[in-house]
Amino acid sequence: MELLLDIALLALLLVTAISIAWIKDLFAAAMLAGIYGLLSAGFFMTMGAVDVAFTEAAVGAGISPLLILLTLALCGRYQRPDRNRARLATALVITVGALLISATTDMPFFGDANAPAHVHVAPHYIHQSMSEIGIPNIVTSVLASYRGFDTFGEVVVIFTAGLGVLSLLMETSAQPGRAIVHTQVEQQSRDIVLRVVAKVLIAPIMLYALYVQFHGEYGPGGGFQAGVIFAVGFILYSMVFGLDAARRVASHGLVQVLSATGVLIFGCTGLLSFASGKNFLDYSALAGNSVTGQHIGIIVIELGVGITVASVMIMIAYLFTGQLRNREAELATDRHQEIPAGAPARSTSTMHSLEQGAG
Amino acid sequence: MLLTSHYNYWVVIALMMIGLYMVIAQGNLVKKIIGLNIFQTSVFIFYISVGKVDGGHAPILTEGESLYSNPLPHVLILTAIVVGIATTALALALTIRIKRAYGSIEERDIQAAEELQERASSQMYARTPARKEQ
Amino acid sequence: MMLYATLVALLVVMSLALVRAVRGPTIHDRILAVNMFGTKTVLLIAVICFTFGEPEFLDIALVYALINFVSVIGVLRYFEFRDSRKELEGKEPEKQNPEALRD
Amino acid sequence: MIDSILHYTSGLLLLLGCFFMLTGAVGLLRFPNFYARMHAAGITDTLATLLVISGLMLTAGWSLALFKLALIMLFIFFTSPTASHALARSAQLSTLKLTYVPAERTQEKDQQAQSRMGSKPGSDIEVETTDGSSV
Repeated sequence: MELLLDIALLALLLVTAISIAWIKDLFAAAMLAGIYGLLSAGFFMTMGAVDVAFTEAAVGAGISPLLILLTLALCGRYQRPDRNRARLATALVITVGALLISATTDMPFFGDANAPAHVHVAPHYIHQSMSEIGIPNIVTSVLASYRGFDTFGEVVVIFTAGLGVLSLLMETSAQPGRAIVHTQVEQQSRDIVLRVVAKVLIAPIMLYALYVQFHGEYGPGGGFQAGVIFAVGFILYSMVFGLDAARRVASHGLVQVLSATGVLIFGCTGLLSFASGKNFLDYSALAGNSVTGQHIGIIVIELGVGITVASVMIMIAYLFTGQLRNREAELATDRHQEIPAGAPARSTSTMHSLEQGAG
Repeated sequence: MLLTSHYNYWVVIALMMIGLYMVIAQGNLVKKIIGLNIFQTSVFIFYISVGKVDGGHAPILTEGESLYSNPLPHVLILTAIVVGIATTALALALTIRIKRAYGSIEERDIQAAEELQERASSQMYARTPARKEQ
Repeated sequence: MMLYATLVALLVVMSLALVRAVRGPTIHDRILAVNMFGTKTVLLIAVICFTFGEPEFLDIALVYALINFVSVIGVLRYFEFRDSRKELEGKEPEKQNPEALRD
Repeated sequence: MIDSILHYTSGLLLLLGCFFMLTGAVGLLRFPNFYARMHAAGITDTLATLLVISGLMLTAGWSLALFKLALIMLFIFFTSPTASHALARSAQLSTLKLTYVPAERTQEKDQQAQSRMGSKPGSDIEVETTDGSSV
């Protein structure tokens, strides 16, 4: 049964990927990318990688398609094919693929317990984790303690990516209020059912994120997953009630400060162990008993990870939605004034001239 | 049997090649980013497939179990997924800026615009006085 | 026994929904198919948990149920924006003559 | 005794769930226009989910799993109809208006669309129909 599921899910994945490559409507491609995320998460589930399935469910099926759709709403929906390049690329891809497939004959069998990957450090993690770290979820103990430095690096990368998005999309000019108010009113009167259901659902989502955050030592979960779920709750709020309402709950500045705070919590926990003469991120220094110390350390750094991930995701969502709203306001003012003035009109006219130039 | 023992690897390679094809052949930047995501996910699937042990349980210790899947690939991929979305967001933000600067996200339009700009700037340097009159 | 039958039925339903999502023809058809696909994935995960005898992993199914709703609402929200924008601009610049733009 | 009753009841619920799921999927695939598809998918989606999850709940026994299943059920009971509602509303507000089209005409239009697709192999069928022209 496991094998059947494996084969079926991978075949569906392949079909989805091919149709993403084939389809010309980018909106449809983004939606198929959502299906792709759901399928790959299902596949991770059958492979017993529950934590990974958890993360992929929230990221691959939730946030990633949303960001792509936001970009498409700003950048246009259809793409143009390029026949010459397609032929060249097909030739290249087939060659590389054939080479790679011939290389797989040397790979160990799928599921082989004696494969090189399983005899190196994994047995140590599996057998010693309980006595050294004292928590049942091995993935969390490896993530937060054995390979804590690695995770620290990843958190810094996420923070840096957030900074990059911030520097690219920081709002330059605040548009005059009338148009914004207009779209907002339109938005708010739009759908009462959605608003009520969203209002009911947001509190359980936040509560669930907290459960995932603090249950990560005993079951699937942890800072990364919890952060993403928390951010999804906020994104739902900002979608249904408008960006301004969400910003009243957590202002842009607060989110920026929090994203740095998470990294600081992580780093300072590492530095604390320096103080008692241990290595960086060696949590056994945090309490008299080494296992208790590990436990405290893991809870604290998972909290740091959760704060950073959640605030970076919320920040990215704010910035993208802010762009969309600016565009909306520009279009609305254009419509009201009936004068094609300002940046958007210029950009469309350049586009027309460009297309003539290209054609 | 080679089919069941290597099926996962082949699907991974096929997905990887589809992603590569999209990155090379499609001119649209957003489509390229989706292609990169497919490529990325194929690597995730590869790691998780390598970490699978026949009959192994999910790596959460329970009493009476001794065989678990390899937890190390799970850790690597878990963090990679979140880092992946952060970098994807960065790429999409860049795309939005490109759209604003060039008015298009098709690669050829951008190149054409660059050429136009270069030509215009060289012409401008060639006849500076003419431009002053305007 | 019935669990296995449910798994197979779910896989069949998922592939049918995938066909609809690929074929379209309108964007709303695709959203509908994606929504259905998401719900079926929730069920698939729940049934997998029981067939593998690890019911403590139902957390993941719960996350799916949640994310699926949020993404459908998000898609609709941004699609509505596109629609109103199309109306505002009067026409679709990318669409006006696709043949002329080929090369 | 109780065990076997629970077992058979859960089997029955799962079977019913599978049946509704499959009918919904066939409807989604075969029905002629968006609103008909929505009718098929929207109704069976919620019903099948409730049936399958209650079938699972009977096998779960008194445990944390039962509670989580109940939560999932509650969630889907709220979200699935809301999503359908939002979708239908959005479709009605967009270019895809609900109008009465006799079945023969829809088929004709389908054939037209197919022949168009056949005559122009490179052309993009999605572009034309997204504006709601064929529904």
